Amino acid sequence: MSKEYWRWPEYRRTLPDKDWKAAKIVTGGVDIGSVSSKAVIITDGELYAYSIMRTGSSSPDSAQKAMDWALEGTGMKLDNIQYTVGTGYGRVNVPFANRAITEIACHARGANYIWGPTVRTVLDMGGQDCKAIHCDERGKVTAFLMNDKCAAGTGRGMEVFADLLSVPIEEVGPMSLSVEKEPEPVSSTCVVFAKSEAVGLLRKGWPKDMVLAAFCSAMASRISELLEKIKVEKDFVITGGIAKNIGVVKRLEEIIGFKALPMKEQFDPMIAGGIGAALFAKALYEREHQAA
Amino acid sequence: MQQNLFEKFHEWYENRHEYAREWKEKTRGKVLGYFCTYAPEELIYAAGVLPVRILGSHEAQSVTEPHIFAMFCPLCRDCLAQGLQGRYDYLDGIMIAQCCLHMRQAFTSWRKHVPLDYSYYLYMPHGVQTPRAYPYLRGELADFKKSLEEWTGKKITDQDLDHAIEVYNENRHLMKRVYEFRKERNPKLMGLEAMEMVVSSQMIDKEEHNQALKELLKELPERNVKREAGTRLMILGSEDDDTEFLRMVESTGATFVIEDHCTGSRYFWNEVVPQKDRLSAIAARYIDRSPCPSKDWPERTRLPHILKLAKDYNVEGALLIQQKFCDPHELDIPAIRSHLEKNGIPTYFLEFDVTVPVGQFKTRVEAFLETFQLPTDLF
Amino acid sequence: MITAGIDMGAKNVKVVILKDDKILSRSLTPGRFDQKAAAEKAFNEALQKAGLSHDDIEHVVATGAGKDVAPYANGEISMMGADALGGAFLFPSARTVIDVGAEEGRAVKCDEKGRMVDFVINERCAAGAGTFVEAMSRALEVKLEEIGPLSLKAERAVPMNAQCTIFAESEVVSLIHAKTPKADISRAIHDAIADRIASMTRRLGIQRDVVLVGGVAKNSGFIEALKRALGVDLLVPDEPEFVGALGAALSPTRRIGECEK
Amino acid sequence: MAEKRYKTKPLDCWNEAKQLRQNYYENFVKAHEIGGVRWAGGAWSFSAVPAGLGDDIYSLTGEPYGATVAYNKDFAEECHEAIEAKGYARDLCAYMRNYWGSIVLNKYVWGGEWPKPDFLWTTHICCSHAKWYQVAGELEGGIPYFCVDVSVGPYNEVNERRLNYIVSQMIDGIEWMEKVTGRKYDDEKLIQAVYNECRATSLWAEICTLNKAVPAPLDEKTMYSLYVMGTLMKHRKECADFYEKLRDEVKERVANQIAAVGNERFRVMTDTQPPWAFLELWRYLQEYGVVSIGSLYTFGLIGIFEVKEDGTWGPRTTPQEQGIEIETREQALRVLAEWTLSRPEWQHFYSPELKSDMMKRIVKEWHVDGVMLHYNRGCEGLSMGIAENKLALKEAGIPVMHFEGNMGDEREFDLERTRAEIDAFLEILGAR
Repeated sequence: MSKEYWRWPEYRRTLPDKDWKAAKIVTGGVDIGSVSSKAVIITDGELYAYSIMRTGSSSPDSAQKAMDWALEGTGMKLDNIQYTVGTGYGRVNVPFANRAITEIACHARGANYIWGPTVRTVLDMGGQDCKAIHCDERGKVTAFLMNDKCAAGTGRGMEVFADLLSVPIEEVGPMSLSVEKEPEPVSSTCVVFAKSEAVGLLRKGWPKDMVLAAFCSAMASRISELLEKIKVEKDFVITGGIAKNIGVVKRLEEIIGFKALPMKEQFDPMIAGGIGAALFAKALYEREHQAA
Repeated sequence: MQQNLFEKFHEWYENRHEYAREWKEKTRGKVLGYFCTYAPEELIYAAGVLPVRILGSHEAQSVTEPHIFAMFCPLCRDCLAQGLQGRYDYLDGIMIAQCCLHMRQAFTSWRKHVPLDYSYYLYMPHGVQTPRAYPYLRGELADFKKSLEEWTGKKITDQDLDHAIEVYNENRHLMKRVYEFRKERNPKLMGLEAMEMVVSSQMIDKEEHNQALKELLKELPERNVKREAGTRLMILGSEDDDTEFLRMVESTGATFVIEDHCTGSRYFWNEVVPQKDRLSAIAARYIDRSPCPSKDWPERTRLPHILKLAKDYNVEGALLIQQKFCDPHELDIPAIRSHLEKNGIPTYFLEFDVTVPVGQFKTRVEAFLETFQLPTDLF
Repeated sequence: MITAGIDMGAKNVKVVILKDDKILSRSLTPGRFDQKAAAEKAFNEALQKAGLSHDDIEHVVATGAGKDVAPYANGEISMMGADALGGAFLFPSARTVIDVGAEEGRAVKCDEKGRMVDFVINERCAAGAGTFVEAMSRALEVKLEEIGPLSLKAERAVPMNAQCTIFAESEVVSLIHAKTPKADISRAIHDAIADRIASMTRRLGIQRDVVLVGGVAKNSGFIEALKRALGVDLLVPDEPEFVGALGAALSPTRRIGECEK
Repeated sequence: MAEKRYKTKPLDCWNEAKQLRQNYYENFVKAHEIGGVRWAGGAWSFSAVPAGLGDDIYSLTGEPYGATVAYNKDFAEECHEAIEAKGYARDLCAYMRNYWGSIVLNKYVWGGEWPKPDFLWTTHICCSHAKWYQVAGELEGGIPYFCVDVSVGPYNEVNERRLNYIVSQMIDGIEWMEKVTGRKYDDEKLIQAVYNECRATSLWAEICTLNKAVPAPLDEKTMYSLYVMGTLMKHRKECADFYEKLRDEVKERVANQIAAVGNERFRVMTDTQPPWAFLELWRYLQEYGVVSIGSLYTFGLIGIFEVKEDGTWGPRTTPQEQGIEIETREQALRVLAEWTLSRPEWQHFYSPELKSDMMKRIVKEWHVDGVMLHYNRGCEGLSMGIAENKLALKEAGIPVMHFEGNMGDEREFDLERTRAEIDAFLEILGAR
C-alpha cells in the first residue's frame, strides 16, 4: 500500500495552565477501540491530558502506549493515577485498569460531561460499529442500539473510501460538500459493494467529490436508520471520529431534521468514551475511599 | 463451582446421539426424529418408538447451500446439515408437525436426500384459536396413529396412550416443579442448567428423564448456591439452545430466571387434560399449548403469557433473541417489546445466527446489564 | 487466426494474444479507475511482446466487469463463459472451473469442449473474494503476499464465525487480543473465504477435475484451504489471473459469445 | 440482435384491462360515499365470501397493492423506512412492508389518504399472511379481523375432514361478517361469486394454455398486467367477462401466428414474483429473441388447471360446466374450498417435489428452452423450496439459472450483476 489516505492524525494534548500536582484526585480512562486507542487523564474531574492513536495488534500494548503518550511531558507517572477504568473493545485488556465498563455507558457519561445535562441522544460512530444511545440528565444510559453488522456507517467504511479515492480522510467531508448538485446516494449498503459501485461511477467519469457526496449521503442515511429506530431526541450529539466529518454530519442533520450540538474546541469527539471512563474512575475511587 | 446436580442432563445434552444409539441397542426399538415441538410425542411414545427432537450443532457448514436458499433461518439449515452429514444416521424415520416454512424445508429436503424407511408430515393446524381446530386435529392424529401402527406393525391401545400421557404429564409436572426454584431470590439453578434439562428431555426416554428429575428434586432444595444471582433476566424468542451464549451472559453477573422458548417453558408448560377420547385430549393439549408466533393469531395470546411469566419470576430485564430471518418471531418481537417496556421491564434485542459473535454480544449484554448494575452514585 | 482477449477485471486489466490456439503474449496493467487507458496500455504491450500490430488481430473479445468500456473490442463474452473456455483449454479434463477474483467468486461447470453448461456467482458479499484477504492482512498487519504462506504454518484450525468482511475484521482483532498466533488466524481467514467458495461451488455440484483460476489462485494458503473445504484436488495454472482473457481470446474460434456485433 | 420472424401487434383489450384495474382501486376509496363496505385481505383469500354481504362490497388485496407500491421505487422506500422505524425487520415480506408503510404514512399509492378498511378477511397460506393482517389491524388502531387457516396439506391429499375444517371456519366467518357489518348475508350472491371465481380462474388457465403455441401469443411481461385482475377480483363477474374476451383475442392471435415477441427464438420461463422495479430485464431478454412464456407463478397463482385425457394441462372444468347446481351456503363454500385447494401455486408449501413436477410439465408442454428462477428475498412463501426446484430441473437436464433479488425492495436487487448472470445464461442457451 503506497500512501495510506485513511490514516487520520494521531496526536496528544495537555490542556493549558493546569497543575496536576495540585489535584486531589487524578484518574484515567483508556478506550481501546478496534481501530483507535484513546487515553484520557482527568484531575479533580477536569480534563487534563489525552492521546489518540491507532490500535495495534495487541490491546495491552496499545493501552500502554496510549497512556504513556498521554503522560508524555506532563511529569506525571502512571502511579500518580489513582484509579483507571478501561473501556472499548479491549477494555478487559488494559493491564493497569482497576475496572472495565462498556463504551456505551462511557460515551453517554462523556457526552454528558462535554455537552451538559441536556444531552438525550448520543450517536457514537466508532471504527467498526455505530451506536445510538439514549441517556438521562446524568448521562445514565436508558436505551441503546448498536450496528456492528455492516461497515456502512462505521469509521472503517469511511477509511476504505478515503483510501479508494486517494483523498486524505480529513478532506473527505469538505470535498463531499463541494458538489453543486447532490447526487443519488450509492445504493449498496455493504461497504465493499458501495466501493465497487463507486469504482463504477468513477469509470463513468464522475468527479471524486460527486462520488464522495454519494457515499457520504448513503452513510448518513444508513446511520439515520439507527437513529430513527431509537427515536432521536434533543439534545443530540455526535462522538467518535465521524463527528469530524462535516460531509456526513450535515447530511445526517438534514435527514433527521435538526442539528447536533457543535463540537467543543477543547474536546476531541473521539475521546468522549475515554472521558466517561475517567469520570467513572473518579466516582469509583471516591466510593471505595468513602467505604474504607 | 456449586455441586453439579445437573451433570446427567448436561451429559445427555452433549451425547444425544450416543444415547439414542444405545437406546436402540438396548430396546431394539425404532427412533423417530421430529422437527418442531408441535410433534404429538405421546403418540410416538405410545407406539414404543423413541421421539428425538432434531436440532442443530451450531457449527458453520456449507452442505445445505444447494438445498435451502440463504434467506431462510440458520436453524433450519443447521438442522438439515445434521441430516446431510449423517449425524442422525440412527434414525428410522422423521416426522414434522406442521410449523413455519423454514423448518418445513429442513424436513422436505431431509426426506428427499437422506435415506429413511419412514417419514410423516402431520398437517398440524395454524388456526389454534378456532374451535374448529380440535376435531380437525383429532382426525389428523388418528391418521398419524394409523400410520405409526402400520410402520411398527404394532397396535396402539388406549392403555399405551394412557401410559404415554401419564409419563409425559409427569415429565411436564416435574420440570415445572424444578422451575419453581428459579423464583427464589437466589435461584437454585441457572438458565443454562434449565435449558439443558429441558432440551435433554426432548432427546431421551421420558421415563428415564423423570427418574433423573425426581433425583434432582430430592437434592435441589438443599443445594447451596454460592454465586450471586445478579440481574434477573428473562430470555425469549426463536429456538435457542446456544449454550455458549447463555454461559457468556450468566458469566457477566446475571441469571436467566425464566424463558419463553421451545427449548424451555414453551415446550412443557401445559399438560394433557384427560378425556374419555384420548386423541381428543392430546389434540387439545397441542392446540392449547403456549404457541409459537406462527400460530398466535388473530389474538396475541403470547403477550399476557410472557408478562405473567416475567412477573411470576420477578424479572428485571428481558433479552429478546431471534434467529436471523425467523419471520414468525420478527412479526411478534416489536409487540412483545413494547408490551414489556410498558409494564416496566426493559428489553434488549439480539439477532442470532448458527454461531453468535460472543465478543460483540458481550459488549451489548454488559451495556444492557450496566443500565441496572452501575450504582447511581457514579453519576 | 489471431485473436486477442481483454479481461477488464475489477483490479487489473489482462490481455492475452492467441494464434491458432497458441499463446503469443500476455500483459497485465492495474486499472481501478481508468480501465480504458489501462486496457489500451495492456493491449499495446501485448502486441509489442507478440511483435504484431493491431491490424493483425482478427477478433478482439472483451470480458470482465468492465467489458462494456473495453477499447478495440469487436466482441464480448461473459466472465463465466470465458473462465470455462480458458480453464478447459489449459486442462482438457476440467469440468469445474472456480474463479476467485478481487471482488467476486465464480464457479462454472463445462463440457469437454469448454462450453459452459452451468454457473454460479457468490452472494453479494466480499467475504468470498480477494478483497477479503486484503482487508484481513491489513487487520493482521501482515503483508498481503506473506499471509498465504504464513497460514501454512498454522498449528490448529480456529473457527471464524463472522461472514462479513468488516465483521470478520473485528473478529480478527479479538483473536489477536486473545493472543492467537498470527499463523492460526491467517489460516482461519483463508478457511473462511474457502468455505464461502466451497458452498457456492456445491450449488453447482462439484465435478472433477476442478480448476482454480483468478488472482487469488496465486495465494498458496487459499489453495490449501479450498482443497480442504472441497475435499478434492485442485489444478492451478501458472498464470491463473490470465485465464479469463485467454478464454475471451478463444471464444471466436469456439463460436461462443457475441462477435462482430 | 435477433431478426424479426413473426408479425406482432399490441393487445386490443389492453386498455380495458387498465381501466378495470383503475376502477378497482378507485371504487375502494369511493365505497363509503355510496354507503358501501370496504374489506382488505390477501389476494389468496376467499374473496367470494364477503360478496354475500351485498353488491356494494369492495376489497383491497394486499399483494397487488404491495406490488404497485414496489413499482413506485421512492414511495416503496418511504414505506420501508417508516415500518423499519416501528421496529419491524427489513427481511420481512416486502409486499407486507409496503402495505404497512402505507398505513403508517397514511398515504394511498394512488394518491390521497390511506383508505381504512371496515374489516380484514384473509387466509393463512404462509407464515406471514395471518400476521400481516394482525399487525395491519394494530397499525390501523383496531379493525375486526378474521383469518381462515387453510394449511390442510396438498390437493392430492384433500379429504372430507380437511375440507370440513376450512368450510366450517368460513361458516363462522360469515356469521362474524354479519355481526361486524350489521348486514344480512345473502347466500345467492355467494353462490354467484363462487360461479364467477371458478369461471374466471379456469379461463385464465385456458389463456395460459394457449401460450403453448409457437410463437407465444403472450409474453410474461404482458401477462403480469393481465393476471393481476384475478388477484384483485377473481370472484367478480367483470373479471370473468374480461378473461373471456381476452381468451377469444388470444385464440385469434394463435390462429394468425401473431407473436408477442416478433423475433422469438428461445422460450424461457421464470419463477416467483419478478423484481417489479426492474421489468426492463424482460425487455433485455427480448433483444436476444428470448421470450418468457410465463411461469408457475403467472399461470398457477390465479389459473386453476386439470390434467386432460391426453395427459396435458388445461383449464379445469368448472362446476357449472359439469352441470353442478350449487344450492346451499355450505355447498358453495365446499366447492370454493375444494376449487381453491387445487391451485397449482399452493402445493409447494407442502413439498418442493410437487412444484418441481409442475415446472417440468410446463417446460415440456410450453416448449421451454431454459428456466430463470428469481430467488426472491421479498417472499419466503414462493421462494420456499426453490433451491430444491433448481436441483430437480438440473437433474432433468433443463438449463436453469437463478438470480437473487426482491420483488418489492429494490435495495436487494443488483441490476449490473443480474445482467452479467443473464448474459452468461444467454450464452448457455446459445442466444449469444
